[in-house]
Amino acid sequence: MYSDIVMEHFKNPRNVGEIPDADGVGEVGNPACGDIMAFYIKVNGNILEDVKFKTFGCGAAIAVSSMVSEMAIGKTLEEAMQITNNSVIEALNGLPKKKHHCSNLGADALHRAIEDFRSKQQGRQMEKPVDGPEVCSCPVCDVNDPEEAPYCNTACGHSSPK
Amino acid sequence: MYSDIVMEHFKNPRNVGEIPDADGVGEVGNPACGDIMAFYIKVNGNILEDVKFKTFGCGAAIAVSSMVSEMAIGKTLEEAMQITNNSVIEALNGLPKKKHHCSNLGADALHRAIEDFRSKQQGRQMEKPVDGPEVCSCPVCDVNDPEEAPYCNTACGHSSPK
Amino acid sequence: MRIINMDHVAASPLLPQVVDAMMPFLTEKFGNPSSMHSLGEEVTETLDEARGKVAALINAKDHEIVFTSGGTESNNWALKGICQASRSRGNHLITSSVEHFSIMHAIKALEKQGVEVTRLPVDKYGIVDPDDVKRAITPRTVLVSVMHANNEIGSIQPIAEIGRIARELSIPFHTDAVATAGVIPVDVEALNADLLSLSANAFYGPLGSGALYVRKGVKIAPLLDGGIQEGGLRAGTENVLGIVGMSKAAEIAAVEMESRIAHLIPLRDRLIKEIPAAIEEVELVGHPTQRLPGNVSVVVRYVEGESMLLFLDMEGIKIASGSACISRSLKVSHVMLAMGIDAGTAQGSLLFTLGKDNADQDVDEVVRILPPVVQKLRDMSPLYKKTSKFKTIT
Amino acid sequence: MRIINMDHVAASPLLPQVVDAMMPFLTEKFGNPSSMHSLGEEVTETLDEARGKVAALINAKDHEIVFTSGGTESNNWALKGICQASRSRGNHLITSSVEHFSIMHAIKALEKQGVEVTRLPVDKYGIVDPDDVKRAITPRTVLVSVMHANNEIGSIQPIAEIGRIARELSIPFHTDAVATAGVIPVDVEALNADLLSLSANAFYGPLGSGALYVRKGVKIAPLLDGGIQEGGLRAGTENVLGIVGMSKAAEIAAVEMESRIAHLIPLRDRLIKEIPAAIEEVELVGHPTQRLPGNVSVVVRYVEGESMLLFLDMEGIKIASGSACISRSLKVSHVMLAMGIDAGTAQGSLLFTLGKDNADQDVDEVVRILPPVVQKLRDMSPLYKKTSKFKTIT
Ligand SMILES: Cc1ncc(COP(=O)(O)O)c(C=O)c1O
Ligand SMILES: Cc1ncc(COP(=O)(O)O)c(C=O)c1O
Repeated sequence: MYSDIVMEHFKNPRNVGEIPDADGVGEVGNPACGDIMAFYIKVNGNILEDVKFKTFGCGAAIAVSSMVSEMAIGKTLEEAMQITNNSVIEALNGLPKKKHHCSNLGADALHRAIEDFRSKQQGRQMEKPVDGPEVCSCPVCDVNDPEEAPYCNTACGHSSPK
Repeated sequence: MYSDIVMEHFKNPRNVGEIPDADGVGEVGNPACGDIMAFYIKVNGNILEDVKFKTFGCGAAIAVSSMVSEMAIGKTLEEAMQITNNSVIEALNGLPKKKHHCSNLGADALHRAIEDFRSKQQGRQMEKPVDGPEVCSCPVCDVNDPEEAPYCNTACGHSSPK
Repeated sequence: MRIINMDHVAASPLLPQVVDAMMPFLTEKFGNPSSMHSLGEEVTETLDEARGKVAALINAKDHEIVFTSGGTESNNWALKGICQASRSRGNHLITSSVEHFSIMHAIKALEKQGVEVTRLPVDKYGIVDPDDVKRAITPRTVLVSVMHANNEIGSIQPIAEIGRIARELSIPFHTDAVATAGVIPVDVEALNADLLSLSANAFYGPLGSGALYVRKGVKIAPLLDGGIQEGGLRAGTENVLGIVGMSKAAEIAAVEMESRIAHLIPLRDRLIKEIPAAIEEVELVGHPTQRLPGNVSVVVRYVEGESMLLFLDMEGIKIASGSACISRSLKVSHVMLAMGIDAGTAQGSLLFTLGKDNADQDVDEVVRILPPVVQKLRDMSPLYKKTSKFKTIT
Repeated sequence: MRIINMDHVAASPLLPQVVDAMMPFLTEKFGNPSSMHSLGEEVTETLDEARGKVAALINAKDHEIVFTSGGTESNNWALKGICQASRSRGNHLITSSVEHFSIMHAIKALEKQGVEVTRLPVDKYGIVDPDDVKRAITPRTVLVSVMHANNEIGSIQPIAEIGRIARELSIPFHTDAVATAGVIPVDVEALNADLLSLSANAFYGPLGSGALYVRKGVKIAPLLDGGIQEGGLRAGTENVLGIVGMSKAAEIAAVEMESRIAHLIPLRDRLIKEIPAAIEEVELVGHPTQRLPGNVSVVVRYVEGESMLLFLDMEGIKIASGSACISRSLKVSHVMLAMGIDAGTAQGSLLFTLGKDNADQDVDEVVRILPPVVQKLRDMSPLYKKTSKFKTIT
């Protein structure tokens, strides 16, 4: 199911942990959907000097977190904000479609940590981030499924009517 | 599907043919249901001296006709009227359930020929017999199925509602 | 005794390559494609490949193929699933009067629930007039379902044309291609089909395996609700063995189709010519040329199908018949009745469905064995006028 | 690496005797049971025998067994077929809140069509209170459907008692016995069941084969309309291979059941005792003793199921989980939620389903391999409080 790179990062995740005196912290996800990611950053000038994470989640979530941390370290904040879901998926040599929502979380958590850092710098308290995806993704066509159906009701090619 | 006796009678049916100057003739069935049997009898005193038949129908219909003719020859008219569906089936060592309706025709045709003989004797014209079963039997539970369903709707253990 | 199987419509033997492909799934590859671990994954991969092979057979995209338990499920699902999904749009169905039981009786079940149905007539060859389809369409029509070819009489319908008419009016079009998919070219694009049923045994795959093609964008309700197998459209643990067999058979059918057809048509045409030449009062049923390459359907007057079939069976020749005695419904084929053949004549139905292993000598045998069988039964038949009135045959 | 399959709920390997029984039907016995000639007849006989063997497994009569494409079809058919057939009597269903998706979603589909549903709660062990069934029954109730045992948590329901309550009020009672038939004694008389679903793979038969028991006299509409296979109740050419395999597996299950259970329970109970002894904050899910002989369901706090499963897979241990990431629905098990387990905790679900070939050394391996896997993942988890706040594990 997972590519070799994903499995490598899953088995040996880079940069796991917390940073006690982090300059920024970002957390996304909720346990109901199965994934929580917390990112910790250390900023030097405009550069991400250190990035660490803790992740509760599936294999993809762990690999994505690890890959995001590796991609981010040494980058400028602006560059790090450019890390997208797709670039992470690409760097991982692809993810199963139904796991795409996990990769969103990785970049999101990093971006939140950077926003947290910027807010602090501006002396503002970052508004409490809304909790990750309230609805979990459709495994079939990867759109949010607002309903209780076990499969996507809306955007897949074949859709099952209500 | 068929017993050895059925197959024997089917392969080598006894008493096939017509009797040109028959004392009684009985015909039942219709081509829509797949079976027509015509019985010809020659009566001597009270005894069925000769019985012949012609049958259009399935293997069971032919075997039943042949068996009925054999059972009838030499019997008194009263005895022949006692030949029942069940006694024919028994003599044939059983018939598949869905073929039971064929066996009804054999005894019926013989009985009609006898009635025809009796009517003629009494100088009456036998009333034109109603044509065989207007509805064909249920293959599953062997009751008449008045409707267009492909299976019995009424009396089987499991029944499928309208 | 050599067995001559000319009843391929009932069952065709599995290809040896199909059996080989299935073997690992009888033993070491026993996983469930829903499992997350390696036992499941190897099977998931196989199912993905299988989907591709079946899709390729009918020029569909992989995700448009949904595996089912056979043609009957595919047909029931197409009809009931579309009606269910289209309640707000309408409740009118158009179909033909020569469909397979799995269409005919599914539609009757829908009728009992208030769905309105137009059953199109057919001509003496059993063929629907596309203009009738056009005329039958109303603003409340939610589906047109006309079979691609009829298994009993062999006639091939003008499906591409019917599909075009439905497409122009944006009405989903379903075709029961159980008799054609894997047998003659079937292309969902060329046929303008939105839904298409197929069954594996038609092309030497296992019994009880089939698929429904559902064009991307077509809204259909599941018939089997439950887990998220088949993209949420058809729940239930997959019949992996059947799917693997079907897909291998599909792969081979795509390659061999042309040569199979070239082999079958001359055999078919020999029977069509030689049976009536050898037996009087025998007529071909269905269209003489617009027909399935292996299908020979005739009626033999004055005799009933089962009795002929039994004598042929004893001689090793395996065929079918649309007679009432043979049908488990004990009714004569509705297809022949719809074509205007009377019930009595239809009882004399014989259906030869040839397969790739039939040969010229099989045709020779049929033409040798059938005439005396028919004569023996005609001599016994009260309907056969030509026999000497007083002759007995014992 | 030795493979330790503890995911028998997903798939169990076929018994060698089952494979042997199926082999002739891959080759020479390719007939269609609907055929009139000898090729069909030998298969018809086989199906008759098969029906008898499956019937014997659950103490039913032969003609009360209808073959289907698996548990999902059986469940869908029981619910939809009874509702359809009972329209004049009522439109209320009673079920539990811990049913398999194939019941749960079939019922949701019926609800959309206006059927009213009572979903009974369960206690912390996932067990329904029969008194709740009694209280839920109304004059419009047409069916009670409660599963025999839950595949995910192992708990066995008081089905005989629920069946007795339904029987006293003449309401048909269906039980989804997919997790129990062929595994523990299932007797339709003792359970007071009117309809009962089973699936072949639960007892080492092929995937995608099942049956519905329909008590004589119960009125049910077909789900698959068409030909007269299965007494007119379930149309479609039979999956002969699957049926043959299922029936052989049923025959063997009846004989071996007692010894299989005696083998499984000690293994199960070792895992139930030894996993929580080796790993803190692990809890058993489901009833400790009223449970399937091979079922061990636990939740491991602070970690997510798929990640544990992947590490175990790499070590050759194959198991399942009810976590959201693993479910194709991306939702955490509704069964655990119904039992009052919160969604976060349920993500740590691990499901071991043992089979007849598991041995003590397999349990040893699990108890050896699982703890460091859990520790590694807990050290990575933002939810795990006990880890030193600044420790990294790379
Ligand atoms: C034209 C047609 N449609 C549907 C079916 C039903 O397919 P299955 O027997 O696979 O259910 C058949 C079976 O012969 C058929 O010939
Ligand atoms: C309790 C229960 N019911 C129904 C089913 C569905 O059976 P199938 O997968 O054969 O369709 C399952 C499958 O695991 C099950 O565990």
